Formats: sequence, structure tokens, C-alpha cells
Amino acid sequence: MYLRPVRILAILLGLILGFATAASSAADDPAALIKALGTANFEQAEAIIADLGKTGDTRIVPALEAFAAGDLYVRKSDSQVFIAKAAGSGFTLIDPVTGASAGEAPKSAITKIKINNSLRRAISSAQGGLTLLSPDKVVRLQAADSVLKSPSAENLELLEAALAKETDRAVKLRMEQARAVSLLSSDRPVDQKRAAIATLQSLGGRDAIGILMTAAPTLDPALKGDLDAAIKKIEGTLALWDAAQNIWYGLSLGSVLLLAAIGLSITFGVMGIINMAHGEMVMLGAYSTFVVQEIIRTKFPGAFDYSLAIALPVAFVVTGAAGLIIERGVIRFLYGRPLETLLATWGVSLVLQQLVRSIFGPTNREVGNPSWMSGSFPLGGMQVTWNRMWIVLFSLTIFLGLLLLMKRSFFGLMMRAVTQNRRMASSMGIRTPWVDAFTFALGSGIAGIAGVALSQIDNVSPNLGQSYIIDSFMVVVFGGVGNLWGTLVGALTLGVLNKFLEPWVGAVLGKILVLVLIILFIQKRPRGLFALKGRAIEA
Amino acid sequence: MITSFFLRALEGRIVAMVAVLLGFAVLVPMSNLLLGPDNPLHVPTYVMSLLGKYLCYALLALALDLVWGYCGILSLGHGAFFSLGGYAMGMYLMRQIGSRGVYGDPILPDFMVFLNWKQLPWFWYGFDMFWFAALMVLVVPGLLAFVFGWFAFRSRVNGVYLSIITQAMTYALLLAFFRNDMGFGGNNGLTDYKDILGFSVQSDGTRSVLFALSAIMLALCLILASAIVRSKFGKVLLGVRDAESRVRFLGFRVENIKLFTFVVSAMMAGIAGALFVPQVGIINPGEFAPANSIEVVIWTAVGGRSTLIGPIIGAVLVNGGKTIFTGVFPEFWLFALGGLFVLVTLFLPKGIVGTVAQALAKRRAAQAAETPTHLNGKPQAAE
Amino acid sequence: MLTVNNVNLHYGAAQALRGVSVNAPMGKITCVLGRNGVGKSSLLRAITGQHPVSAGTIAFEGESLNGLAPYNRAKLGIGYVPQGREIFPLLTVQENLETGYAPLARKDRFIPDDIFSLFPVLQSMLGRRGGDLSGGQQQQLAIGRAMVTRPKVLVLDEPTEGIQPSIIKDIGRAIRYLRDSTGMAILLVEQYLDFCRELADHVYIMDRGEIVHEGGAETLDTAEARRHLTV
Amino acid sequence: AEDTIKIGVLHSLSGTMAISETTLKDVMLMLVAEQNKKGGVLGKKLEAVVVDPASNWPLFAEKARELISKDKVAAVFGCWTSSSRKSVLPVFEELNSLLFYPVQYEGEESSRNIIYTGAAPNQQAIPAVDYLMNSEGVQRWVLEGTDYVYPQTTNKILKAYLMSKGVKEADIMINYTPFGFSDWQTEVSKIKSFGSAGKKTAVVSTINGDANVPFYKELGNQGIKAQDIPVVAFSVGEEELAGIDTKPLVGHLAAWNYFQSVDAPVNAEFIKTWHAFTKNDKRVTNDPMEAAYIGFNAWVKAVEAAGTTDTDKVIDSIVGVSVPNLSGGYSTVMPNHHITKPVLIGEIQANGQFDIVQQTPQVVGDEWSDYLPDSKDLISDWRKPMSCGNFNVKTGKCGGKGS
Amino acid sequence: MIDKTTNSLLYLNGVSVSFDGFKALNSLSFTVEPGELRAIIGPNGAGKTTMMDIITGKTRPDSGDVYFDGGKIDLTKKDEAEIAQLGIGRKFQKPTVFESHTVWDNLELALNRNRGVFATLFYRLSAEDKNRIEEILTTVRLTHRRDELAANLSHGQKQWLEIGMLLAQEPKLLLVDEPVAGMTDAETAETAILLREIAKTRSVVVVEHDMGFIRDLGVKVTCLAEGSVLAEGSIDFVSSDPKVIENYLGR
Ligand SMILES: Nc1ncnc2c1ncn2[C@@H]1O[C@H](COP(=O)(O)OP(=O)(O)OP(=O)(O)O)[C@@H](O)[C@H]1O
Ligand SMILES: Nc1ncnc2c1ncn2[C@@H]1O[C@H](COP(=O)(O)OP(=O)(O)OP(=O)(O)O)[C@@H](O)[C@H]1O
Ligand SMILES: NC(N)=O
Ligand SMILES: [Mg+2]
Ligand SMILES: [Mg+2]
Repeated sequence: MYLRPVRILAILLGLILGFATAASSAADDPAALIKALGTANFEQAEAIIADLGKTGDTRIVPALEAFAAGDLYVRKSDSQVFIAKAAGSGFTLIDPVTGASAGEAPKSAITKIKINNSLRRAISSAQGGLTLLSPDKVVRLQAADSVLKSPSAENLELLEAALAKETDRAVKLRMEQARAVSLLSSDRPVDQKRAAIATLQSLGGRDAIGILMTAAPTLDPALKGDLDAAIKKIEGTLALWDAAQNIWYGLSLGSVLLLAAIGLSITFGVMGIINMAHGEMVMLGAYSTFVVQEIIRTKFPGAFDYSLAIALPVAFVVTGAAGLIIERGVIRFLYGRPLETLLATWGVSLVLQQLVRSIFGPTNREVGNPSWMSGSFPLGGMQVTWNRMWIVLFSLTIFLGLLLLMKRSFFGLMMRAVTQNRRMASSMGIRTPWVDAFTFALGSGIAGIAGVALSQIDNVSPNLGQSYIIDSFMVVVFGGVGNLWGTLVGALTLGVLNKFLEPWVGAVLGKILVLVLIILFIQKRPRGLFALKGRAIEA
Repeated sequence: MITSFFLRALEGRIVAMVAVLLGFAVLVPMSNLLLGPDNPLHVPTYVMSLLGKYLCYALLALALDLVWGYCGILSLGHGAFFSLGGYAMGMYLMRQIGSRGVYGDPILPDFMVFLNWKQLPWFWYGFDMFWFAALMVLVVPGLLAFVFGWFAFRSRVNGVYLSIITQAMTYALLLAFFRNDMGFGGNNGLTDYKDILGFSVQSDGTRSVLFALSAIMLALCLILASAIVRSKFGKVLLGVRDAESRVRFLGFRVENIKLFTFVVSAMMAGIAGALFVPQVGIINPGEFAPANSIEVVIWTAVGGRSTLIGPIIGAVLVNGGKTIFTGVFPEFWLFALGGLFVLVTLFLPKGIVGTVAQALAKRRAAQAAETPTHLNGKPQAAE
Repeated sequence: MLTVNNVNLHYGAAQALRGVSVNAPMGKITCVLGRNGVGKSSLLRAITGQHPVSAGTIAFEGESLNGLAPYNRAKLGIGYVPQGREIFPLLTVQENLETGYAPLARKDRFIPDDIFSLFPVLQSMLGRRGGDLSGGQQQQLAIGRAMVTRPKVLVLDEPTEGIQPSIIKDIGRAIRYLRDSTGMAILLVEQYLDFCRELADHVYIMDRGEIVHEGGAETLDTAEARRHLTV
Repeated sequence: AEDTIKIGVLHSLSGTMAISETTLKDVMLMLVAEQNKKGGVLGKKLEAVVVDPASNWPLFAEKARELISKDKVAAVFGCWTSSSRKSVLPVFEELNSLLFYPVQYEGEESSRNIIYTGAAPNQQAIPAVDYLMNSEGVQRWVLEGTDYVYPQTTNKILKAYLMSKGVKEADIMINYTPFGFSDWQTEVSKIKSFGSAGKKTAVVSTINGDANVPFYKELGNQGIKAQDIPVVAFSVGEEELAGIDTKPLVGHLAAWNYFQSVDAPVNAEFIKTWHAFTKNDKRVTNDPMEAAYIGFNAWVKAVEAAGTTDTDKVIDSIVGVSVPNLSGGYSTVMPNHHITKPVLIGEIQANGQFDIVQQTPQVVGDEWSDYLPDSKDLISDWRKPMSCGNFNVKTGKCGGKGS
Repeated sequence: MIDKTTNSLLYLNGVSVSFDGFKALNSLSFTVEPGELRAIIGPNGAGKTTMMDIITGKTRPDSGDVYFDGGKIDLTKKDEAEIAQLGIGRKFQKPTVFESHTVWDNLELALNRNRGVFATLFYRLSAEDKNRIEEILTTVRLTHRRDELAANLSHGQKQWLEIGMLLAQEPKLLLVDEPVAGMTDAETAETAILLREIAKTRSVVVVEHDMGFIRDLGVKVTCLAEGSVLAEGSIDFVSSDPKVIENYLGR
């Protein structure tokens, strides 16, 4: 406590020094500092940002935000700096300090002030300091976060002041952690630092290790033991979570495989068509998503978060219809000649690829992630990304839906009857052409909605289908042809296996090993994981 | 015994095809070497190497037909045997470069030098000798097929399960050969060959010999395949294809029958690869790509499965079509090729050769039917 | 009544039926006999629509069946018990029976109790896969399955093949029961003479793709009939 | 006909590489059309012969042979992957024709019959690392690449370079993934933990092609921001970014010799022509397009200087030819058949463009890396009398071919 | 135990097998002597076909002994091909012939010659083999269709062909599953004569439901039910057994 006046003195001193170094303006005048940004190079700008932070003037926060977002411009005519927002063909200018409107300017009259990663870091650190006392809880939390990420002894006073006033528990906790971080690099006494290390240990995670390691070189040798113990402790917990994380990665990879394969488990697994165009159905689903999003972007930008919900039925219908056409046009002539379906569907797949290439171009098309598909959330000691989370749930939902359809509905029964004995099914009064067509359409439609999900994690390009076709066949066969559960378990097993091998032998060898293991496994179980058994099969 | 085995092979269609191939083996190089470029009958070198390439593909397709058409093993990994044969030859050709490589290292191929390898890996030993490389062209694919088949056939892996693990095999090899650490030049593969048995790979003379050799090899393998198919063994093969368990109950060791056929076929594929490499001048892991192996199946199906000459015709036609289409309408050729595959399946269900043969048989049957036959009386024409 | 009039049928160039005419009146059991390969199954394939006829007409209650797909014939009331049973191997017994729902209205979609009283073994094996059943069990299932569609004409191709004697008797009883209780027309192809003799109201004998004999069941014992049945 | 000069365009229009190469085919068609508007070359119109080698390496060789032997083209513009170039190289040497190769590659090659207008490692990788080291203070490095020759070689060079700058082996992590890799969860979390060692960490990415989109999506979703761990990529340009929502990626970097955002009149003109030619003002431009542009113009200039399209004469006249590049300067064809170009470091922007944060002066493409032990003594000079692609300055001998 | 097997050709003792918990064979014991013709009857699902599956190596028993050739050979340790080569031939309940081969080729393949890879590769049809095939063709009445593809045969003709293939195999023991299914009475009688003829030189086990046929065979009859032997003896003895009547024959 007794140190406080000294610290204040030091800050003041720093401000004066800053004033002295800022070439053409007063160091405590935000307006002048911001103007200086207009002509500064990256290094100078970094110093100016630090100075801006030290002003403690919260009015400049919007300017900092704008800078980080690349919206800070300098007017060519008078080197004045403005926040500029695109408006029509030109820009509207806003005074960076007062926030007052400053008229408009054509694009040619202003130049964007360049920014790089070092500057971004400086900005977020300055911003953090300035917004610790913001009335908005969310802003305060962000501020604490950014201080935590860019620790500096200078923020310590600010943090402590903010902590004293803070009432919200979550924010308070984060501020305490931020304080601990900043404290480590300060000249506070050893026991305070020891407490800080303990706080950080309770924070846990990779970030905490990073912070502790950063602090290590300058730390009092007396604390070395505490530090190492803390890191070890954190790493211990992390190791456990890593295993969990690996399983999660495996399941999420597995669910992608499941999605890719599940349509095939119908067209190939149930109908026995060696459907080389399956991948292209997935691709068509992804392109349907693209088209839906394009329309939403141009016509109803507000609805973007619903784009996937709209894309799902659209993709199902589009690819289902494509499947229907393929079945009626080609495949129906090939029942009883399964191997020839390989040839025909290969041809169809070439045509579809080229068709998409001709219509949409050969390059990737952008499919955006709705906000609920972006980012991640912590789950204990692991980080779960939302898109993977949704894909896992989505694939399981599709699986269950399909399972119900196949096993519980009369249509499912007809499907199975027709594929087992088409002639007899017909004599039982089942409209076999209709069932065939809709079964294939169903498989294709499901491939299509898989495409919607895969568009969220992969390229949307004419080659999309090709990259999944081999894995899909592998999954269906590994699981046991004709068995939906096999496809599920097969996909998840391969996913988890892959993800356990990957950290151990690397991604490439891991993949090779998985293939070799599949080959060996099939020797043990020549009809896959969930082999159909019984006389009918063995005969 | 052996002679009668081979004599049996020489049935009508096969003889015709062998004659055509041998004719090609003589005439094409002659016209390339002896006739001036202005002569309308001159075959330019690039056409000759193109044809040579087709013949190698044809041999590969023939190899596939032996296992697929006659034994019911739909191998989706035959490209692996082809590539291994190709790599064996490529390794020989690389070692022939000697100190003429860009770094001038007398032993190490260039790609090893710039990745800082200090000595030749053990599996490169011996490839400086042609006989050894030639042996490896047979042994490596044959051995892989033997080991793979030994396990798979003993475990009675069948149908799509077998197809998919052959695909997994070639896919795993693809990934492995892509790795620089494997010591086969990574994705760039083996290329920039100088000479073969002392002759420049680029001279027209060498090309002619390679072309002739491809045609002759194809003819020989065709005779061998035909001899196998027409022997009692061949009938057993068809039996395995149609009713495997019945063959077992007759006392045949199905796994040995399959294994033998698979290994013979893999060796043929290896030969095809070995002839392919000096003619196109490169072998790289792309040849292991599963899609390539699937294409072989397509050629075979287009030409006519279980006909032996069908795959040859299919391989030449499809690849010829590709050559023409990719040059004439580069942006739309996939429509043409894809459409062709669909049309062939729909309208020529037995492939080109199979359908023609069927039509001929029908005509013969129709002629025979002038005199009305009774189903339950006299013998009927097939189908 | 099911009428087959002057039908020809070809497999490729080979002719299997030549000018075959057969009538199967309602409420009667009509039996077709003949040696191996004379075209009995082919006749049934023509009736059920599994193979197109090259000439002649097939009609049910005056309505022509020519050109109709098998499933449409099933809808019109033709039930089929094929030679070799053709059970759906991977469906359970229950599911095999349920495939017969397809031509039925929703309210009729249940399995008639008769089936289980005729073939109790099916009741006890409802959950087993059809393909795992023994040959005889499959035969019973095939008949039961055809009955689920409530056919007006039941077409049976050698239903006694591979069946134990007591069940042959049961099947005989079942066929008679079906005729008497529902008045359906039953067209039975058989090689088992005694079985026919006992059941049939009317018999046809085929040879080499043609009908060579026609008459009451008692005519089976005539020398002329015998001649066509011996080797 | 006699009054046209044919040139070959050898880019994959189908298969896995179509995604990148098709654009270059379009650029070539545009350049040919533009040149013809200007009256063609040597008073003759140019005619582009387009073929599709379909991402298949033997097919590349076949098509190259066809273009040269059958279509009798004066020069060929094409290839993207090194494998395709390796596949056609013997063909060009045998038939003595000329290939212009427009893509960055691993170096370690110099053929008399190829002009390399893309970047050698020293024109891309090394300046990028310098930038990170100097401007961002990076001390710890993840070299993340697709498992094939270009990344392997580049990483070998980078590792040697970094270690020569005092970076410890423990501060370098090298990871490889297969082609078309799409599940980056493990790799990204590996990067994350490698980056939490208390030292500023960056990723140098030689990830190829399609694998980039899922990689960046995963980076974004796992919350790795450019401020925390920047990624600098050598294979990600405007075209690749067109398929991604770049908002979470702002600040990640790429090193190229050209960006669409380059502020130069010649570039503005080029973009305008491009948009007009493709009738689509959203089509982006990128570095290999610039390389194709430079290569084409260099060829035109060399042909005019030689007064003929004869390969030998053009090869003689092309060394020293200087043509405008799109960043406002000139690129010169050097005796080693590589060219001079500036190196630009750009940061990804929210709109999918790059903001140039650094630009070096002209750098000469170095075909034989100074950081590989067996190459450092090699040079290449295709002028007479040396006319050698791999001259060893230590022994004073031409390494093998050439002569 | 083994000593009991010494002179029997086939010896099954306590053989059980179950599928998904369902006991298809329940401690079945059964012997066949050399040169014996044995008829087996039993309700549908009694386990007759399963028993043949066990003997021919298609199915492995859960427990029990299966010995061949006087107890010399343990069949449970052999696979299908080995068992066939030992001289056990089988006709399936559902006729299985090679549909894409001609009738002639079907028989040629079945002929009992060296079945090794190279032996078959270099095999030449000798005059002796030719005669043998002709002979069999006559026996099974398929001479007129010798060049026809087996696929084009009717059901009954396929049955005959398969019996012919069995003959060509010259086995020591023939297992014949429902040979007369789908045959006319006259053909049935012919088949009975044929089997009796065959049984002069080797052992035959016939499964049938056709009691007339069984009677024609006039041999010892075993009735299986629920996976084990219900009754054994002459046809008259067995068919008057009330259990057999109850389970099998019906009233
Ligand atoms: N799919 C087919 N292709 C060609 N010929 C066939 C086909 N099916 C049957 N045949 C031939 O047609 C004729 C009649 O056969 P069908 O099956 O109708 O005889 P069947 O009287 O039912 O004989 P079985 O009593 O043996 O069942 C036979 O000669 C048979 O070989
Ligand atoms: N693989 C299997 N899975 C399940 N059940 C089986 C299997 N194989 C046989 N069974 C059952 O075992 C029992 C015996 O069958 P098997 O075929 O041996 O009878 P069978 O005596 O030959 O009858 P049939 O006279 O009708 O041919 C039957 O109830 C059958 O359902
Ligand atoms: N040259 C490349 N990027 O392969
Ligand atoms: Mg019949
Ligand atoms: Mg049975």
C-alpha cells in the first residue's frame, strides 16, 4: 500500500516522458496522439498506442476499436485522422475523439492507416486498461481478458482499483487472474507473487502455462520451485483432459465420416449399388447450401443465422431429386448387375463434377458459418468447437432418424424387401420401381444434407465429393455392408482410432496405419464389424 | 503338356488379336523409323509412345480381367501392382543416370542429395543391374499379391470386402510413397531418365523397341491368360466366381486357386508398369491413386469383362478417347467420357466385345431356329 | 375366374410355352402336372407377370392382365407361392409376412389368425430371419406370406417340395380350407400325384410346353395321363 | 495456318488441380487476346492451344509431347505442381521446346528449356520468416506442411536458415499432413500447446491446396488469433481465400510476389482487363497469374528481340529481358532462368484481400539454395559459353547435363 | 470311445450346435457303415441339413466328435476342400450347379482328378474321362442338353445334374439332401433305383420327405427331431412309432 504514491509518480513521469517523446504533440492530448498515428510507421504507432492507453481517457476507445478493425483513415488533404465507414461509393467520416460526424469523403481522398499484429496486440492491451471500469459487465470482462493476455506491471494499479469496485463474480475472478499475471512481472514482494502463482494455477489450461513460462526468466529464483510445481500441476490435469479431448476429436471425426457414409449405407449398403456418384451428391448438398446462402446474403442478410436450417430441406430436395433422376434414368436398368452400377455411376460422377465446374467455376465457393456454428466453448479442461459439436449431434440425429425409418416404418420394410428380392417383392404387391426410386432418392438426399454439414468444415469445390468417397466406402464396408449400426460404430471407431494414432505417429503415418489396420481387421472379420450372419449370407 | 496348354489358348478371337498385336509390333516401329515424316503412313514418335502407353494400360486391364472377369475378384487396387512394377523399373532407370544427375553424385539420385541423404537406402541396392530390376518387376508385385492374397483368401474375404481392402492397400501405398522419407522421391517420383541398357530412352530407336516390346508382351500375356482360362483351371475359376462354396465341396482349394490367379495377374500388372515407365518418362505416387485402379475396372467393363480381348480394346478406346477429348474439347471432355460410360452400361451391357459376341451368337441362333427346336428336346443355343 | 388363353412364352430364342390355355375357376382347385422342365413354372410366371408372354391373353374376372406389372396383379388379388420359396432372407418371419401389406388398405394390414393356426411353427419363429429357417419352414412361410395379401387367386408352385408328410397334409387341408372358406381360385402346380389326386377339382397335364391332357382329378389314372407323367 | 503462332496452354481443367489451374488457363487466353489486339507477335496473330492434362502426371507428359510435336507450338505455358513439371521436363528437353512455369516451387532445378517465373524459396519463404522474426519478434516456429516435396524442401531450407539465426532446435516443430487433409483438430491443438511455452510463436504454413480451408476454419474456431499465433502461408492467395469467411483470420499472413491489393496503375489496369475478360468483376487476381503475365510478356519480348520463335534463339535472347511486373517494377529474366521480383508480405483482411505490410526490393530467384549443403556451391547460367544449369563453383565443373 | 468308431465310415457322437441360442443339433449321435445306404427323415427344421453342414465342414460343431473312415480322421479339424478330397460328396437341398458352365463342364469339374493348381492347369480330357462323363450324362438323362448352360435347366434338371456331379466325384460317402424334391413320381422311382445302384460301391446318406421314395429305397431309416435321433430302424418300424407319427407323419 505504501508504494502507491510512488507508482502514481512513476505513471506521471511516464506520461511526461511520453510527452517528451511524442514528436509533434502533447502526450496527454488524445487528439494530437491520434493525429500522429496518421503519419507514423508501425513502430512509432505502437508507441503512440501505448501513450494513448496511458491517457486513461475512455473517449478514445472507439478510435482504438476502429483502428483494430481497419476503419481508421487519414485524410490526404490535411493529414487529419478519422474513423471512416463505407457509405455508398464514399465514406462518412467521424471524429475519432468526439465521435462527432465530420462529413463525407470519396474513397480517393482518404488513406487507410495500416495495422499489423504487433499493433493489434498493443491496441487490445491499451483498450483493456481503458475499459476496466466500463459500466458494461461484458466490456469489463473483455478488458480483463485482454489484460490477462498482455500482462504489464503498469496495469496493476488500474486492475486493483477496478477490483475494489467490482461486484460481478465472474468478472472479479478474471480480474484477479489478470492481476496475478500482471503482478508476476511487477516488482511486488515475493509472497504476493507466490499467491499470484497459486491463482494462476487455479486458472489452469495452456494459457496459464504460457503465462507462467513467460514470467519464468525474470522471476525471483526463490519462486522457481513454486512455479515449476504449478506448471507441473497444470500439466497433470491437462494430460487427463488431453485424453478426453482426443476422444472428442475422434468422435467428431467419426461423426464426419458417419455423415459422409450414411447416405452410402443406403444406396450401397441396402441397395447394393456401387455408387461412385455418392460423393457428388454430398457435393451437390454443399452447393445447395452455397446457393441458399448467396440468396440470403443478397436478399435477406438478417436471416443468415437461419441459412443452414433453410439449406437442409433444400439440399435434401435437390439431391433427392438428382438421385431420383439418376435412378430412373440409369440405375433402374442395372438391377441384378451390381458391378455395372460402378461403371455407370462413375460416369455420372464425372458428369456431375464437370457440370458443377461449368456452372459454379472450378474454385472454392464461400459457405459461411452462422454465428452459432462459430467459435468454441470450454468444457472442463477442453475446448469444444461449436461446429464440431453440432455436427456430432446432427449426424447422430440423422442416424437415429434413418434407423427408425428403416426398422420401424412400412416404407423401410418395403425397401429391404425390394433390395433382397426384387421379383418376389413385386409379386407381393410392392411397387418396386417406386420403392427403388425413392430409396435411391433417400440415400442421395441424406448425402445432400450431409453436404450441408460438411460445407461448414471443408471446401465447397467440385472436388468435394472425391475426397469423401473412399472414406465412405471404407466405413460402410468396415462396419459391415447392409448394417446401419455397423456404419455408426465403424465410423466412430475409425475416427477415434485415427485421432489416437495422429498425435503418436503423425497424421500421415496415422492414416496409413488405419488403412493397414482395416485390412488386418477384415481378415479377422471378413464381413465387417457387424457382419450379417446366417445361412442366407453364407450360401 | 506345356505345349498343349498353350495351344489350347489359340482360339479364334485370341489368334486374331495376337496377330494384330504382333503386326503392330513390327509395322509401327518400321513406319516410324523407315518412312520419312512426310510419308502419309509415317507414325510420328509421339503417336508411337502414345500407342505404347495404351498397350501398357491394355496389359494392366488384361491382368485385371483375369482376376475379375474369371475369378470374381474385383480388385480396386491393381494400380498398386502396376505402380510397383513401374517403380522397380524407375529405380533401375534412376541408377542408370549415375553422375549425370544435377548434383553429379555417382550413386545417389538427385532427390536424395538435396534432402541430404548420405547413403543409398538398402532397398535401392541391386537396381543398378538390369536383370535384378527386371526380376523385381515380377517379384515385388507378385510378393505383395502373394502376401495380401494369402491372408485375404485364407480368411475368405470376398466380394466388396475384398474390393475395399485392395483399395485400402493401394491407398496406403499412395500415402506412403508420397512421403519423402520413404526414399522414392516423394510426390515428384522418379523421372528425368537418361538411358536404358545403354540406349538413350529418348531416341526413336529405343522408343520403337519399347513399343514393340509392349505389343509383344501384351500378346504373350494374352496367350498365357487365354491358356489359363481355357484350361480346366479356367473352368474352376469361373466356378469360383459363380458358386465358390460349390467348388470347395468338390474338393478344390479355392484359396490356392485365387492366390495363383491373383499373383499371376499382379505380375502381369507389374510388367505393364515396367514397360510404361520408360515410355512416359515418369513414375510417381499418383499412379497408386484409387481412382486410377477404378479406371482400369472401367476400361475392362467398357471393353467387355470375361472376354480377355475386351479389356484390351476397352483400355485403348477409353484412353484414346481421353487423348482426343482432352485435346479437342478440354473443357467438356468429362461430359463426353462420363456420358460414354453411362451409355456403354445401358446399351452395351456386356461391354463392346461381349455385346458383339452376343449379337453374333444370336444371329447364329436365329439361323439355327429356321428349323424349329423344342426346348425339352434338342440342345439350345446359349441364352 | 382366371383364364389363360393360348399363351406363348419365350426365354430369349427358346420357347417354353406354346399355346397354353388354362382356366382356374373361383372356388375350385385347379392342378397342373408335368415332368421337369415342361413349362409349369413358366406358366405361373406368365400369370404372375414375372415374365412377359409373347402371345395370348391372361385375364382375371374378365379383366386382362396382359402388360400389368406383378405388383398390380397382386393388387388385383393374385397371390403367388413360388418354387424355391423366395423368402426374403434377411427379414424376420414377421417382416416377411408383413411384406404382404403392400396391396392392402390400411385397415386390412394385420396378419390373419388363420395363418398361425394353419402353420403354428411360424408363430413360434416370428423373430427369426427368414433365411435361417429350414427348407420346410420356409415353404410354410411362403404360403402364409401369400395369404396375408388376401388373394382371390392363389398360385402355388410345388408347395409340397421338401415338406414333411404331416405338414403336406396340413397344407392340403389349408388349401382346401382356403377354397371352401373364401371361395378363392387355386392354381396348383405339382409333381406329387397323390397330393393332386386328393385335392384337385380339375387337372391339366403339360408336356414340352403344351397342355396335353385335361380333365377331372379321376382322369389322372388313365393310361393317357400316365404316359405324360412317366419318364 | 501459316500466319499464326501457336502457343500451348497446359493447365489441368479437371481433377484435383483444376481448382487452381483453370484460372491460369483463363489468364493465358486473356493475354493472348490482348496481345492480338496489339497486333500479335512478329506481325502474326497468336493462337492458344488449350489441352487438359486432367491433374494426371503422365498425361502432362503426353499432352506436352502432343503440343510440341503435333500442334507445333512455339512455347508452352503451364504446370502447377512440381510433379507435373518434373513429368514434362524431359519432354521439353528432348524436343527442345520452351516451358514457362508460373508457380512458386522448391527450387533445386534449372533447365535450359524452362523459365521459372514463380518464386524460388528465397523469394518467398525466407523473407516471410525474416518479417516475423523482425517485426513480430517470433522466437518459436511451427513448420506445418503437406507431406510432399515442396514443403519438405522449403522446411529443410527454413530450418537451416532459422538455426543459422540462432533459433534452437527445440523451438522448431515440423508437422506434415496428407494431401486434402481436412480434420485439423489435433494439429491445431498441437500448435496451440506448442505456442504456450512463453515465447512468441508463429506458424509457417506450406499446406497445399484444399487442405487450407478446413485448416483456417479450425484455427478460427479454436480461437487462435493472428495476434496470438500468426500464420504465414506460401500457398494461400486471393483465390483460396475466396472460399473462406476471412473475418476470424484477419492478421494472418501470406508471402507472395504479388497481391491483388498492390497499389500500382499497371495492376489496376490488369485487374480491369481481367474483370472485363471474365465478365465478372468479383474474380480475384493472384500471384501465379502475375507470374503467368510476366512469363508471357517476357516470351513476347524475347521473340521480338530474336525475330523468330525458334527455341534456341529465344532462349538466347530471353536472358536479360526485363518486363513490367504488376507491383510497379520490372522483373528480369536472369541467366539461371529464374526472375527477379519483390517479396510482399500481406495480412489477410476481412474482405478476403491482403493488406501489404512489407515489401522488399527485387530479389533474384535462387535456384540452388544456399542453405542446403549440396546445393550451396551450385550456380546456373544458361548464357554461352557456360550454358550450364548446375555449375559447381568449387570444382569449376558443370555438374552433369548442359555442357 | 474311439474304438467304437473303428469300423464305421462315419461316426458322430454327441454333436451339438446352436445358432443365436437356438439348438439346431442337440447331442446327436449317428453312425454310417461302409457300403451302407441310409435314409434320414424328420420334421422340417429337425437339423438334417445342419448335420450335413457339420459333416462337410461348412459348420463347426459346438461340441461332439465327428470321425470319418473308421475313426482315422477327425472331420472337425478339416475344411470343406479337405473333406471333399477325403471322399465325402454332397448334394445341396437347393440345387447348386455352375450356372455359367455347360452341363458337360459341370461334370468335368466334378470329376475326381487331381485338384491341385498345376494339375488342373495342365489337365487334358482323356478318353477315359470322356466316357465317364458320357456315362453319367446318360444316367442323369441330360445327354441331350450336354452343351446347354446349366442356368437354362429347369429346377428338376438341376437336381439331376447335381446328382451327376456327385457321381463324378466318386466319393466314399454321398450326402444327398432331398434329391427327389420337384420330381415326378416316375422320376422319383428312377432316382431310388439309381441311389441303390450307387450304394453298392459306396455309402450314401439320403435325406427325404417323400415316404414313397424312402420305402422304395428299403433301407434303415433314421428319424431326427429337434436335433437328435428320435427313432431308428426299418421303415415300417419307424413309421409306426407313435412319436414319429406325432412329430412327422401326421395322422
Ligand atoms: N430363365 C430361363 N432362361 C432360359 N431358359 C429357361 C429359364 N427358366 C426356365 N427355362 C427353360 O424353360 C423350360 C421350362 O422351365 P420351367 O421352369 O417352366 O419348367 P417346370 O415345368 O417348372 O420344371 P420343374 O418341374 O423342374 O420345376 C425348361 O426347359 C428350362 O430349361
Ligand atoms: N445359420 C442359422 N442361424 C439360425 N438358425 C439356423 C441356422 N441354420 C439352421 N438354423 C435353424 O436350425 C434348425 C435346423 O435346420 P435344418 O436346416 O438343419 O433343418 P432340416 O432338418 O434340414 O429341415 P428341412 O427338412 O425343412 O430342410 C432350423 O430350425 C433352422 O431354423
Ligand atoms: N510447386 C509446387 N507448389 O508444388
Ligand atoms: Mg418349376
Ligand atoms: Mg434341410
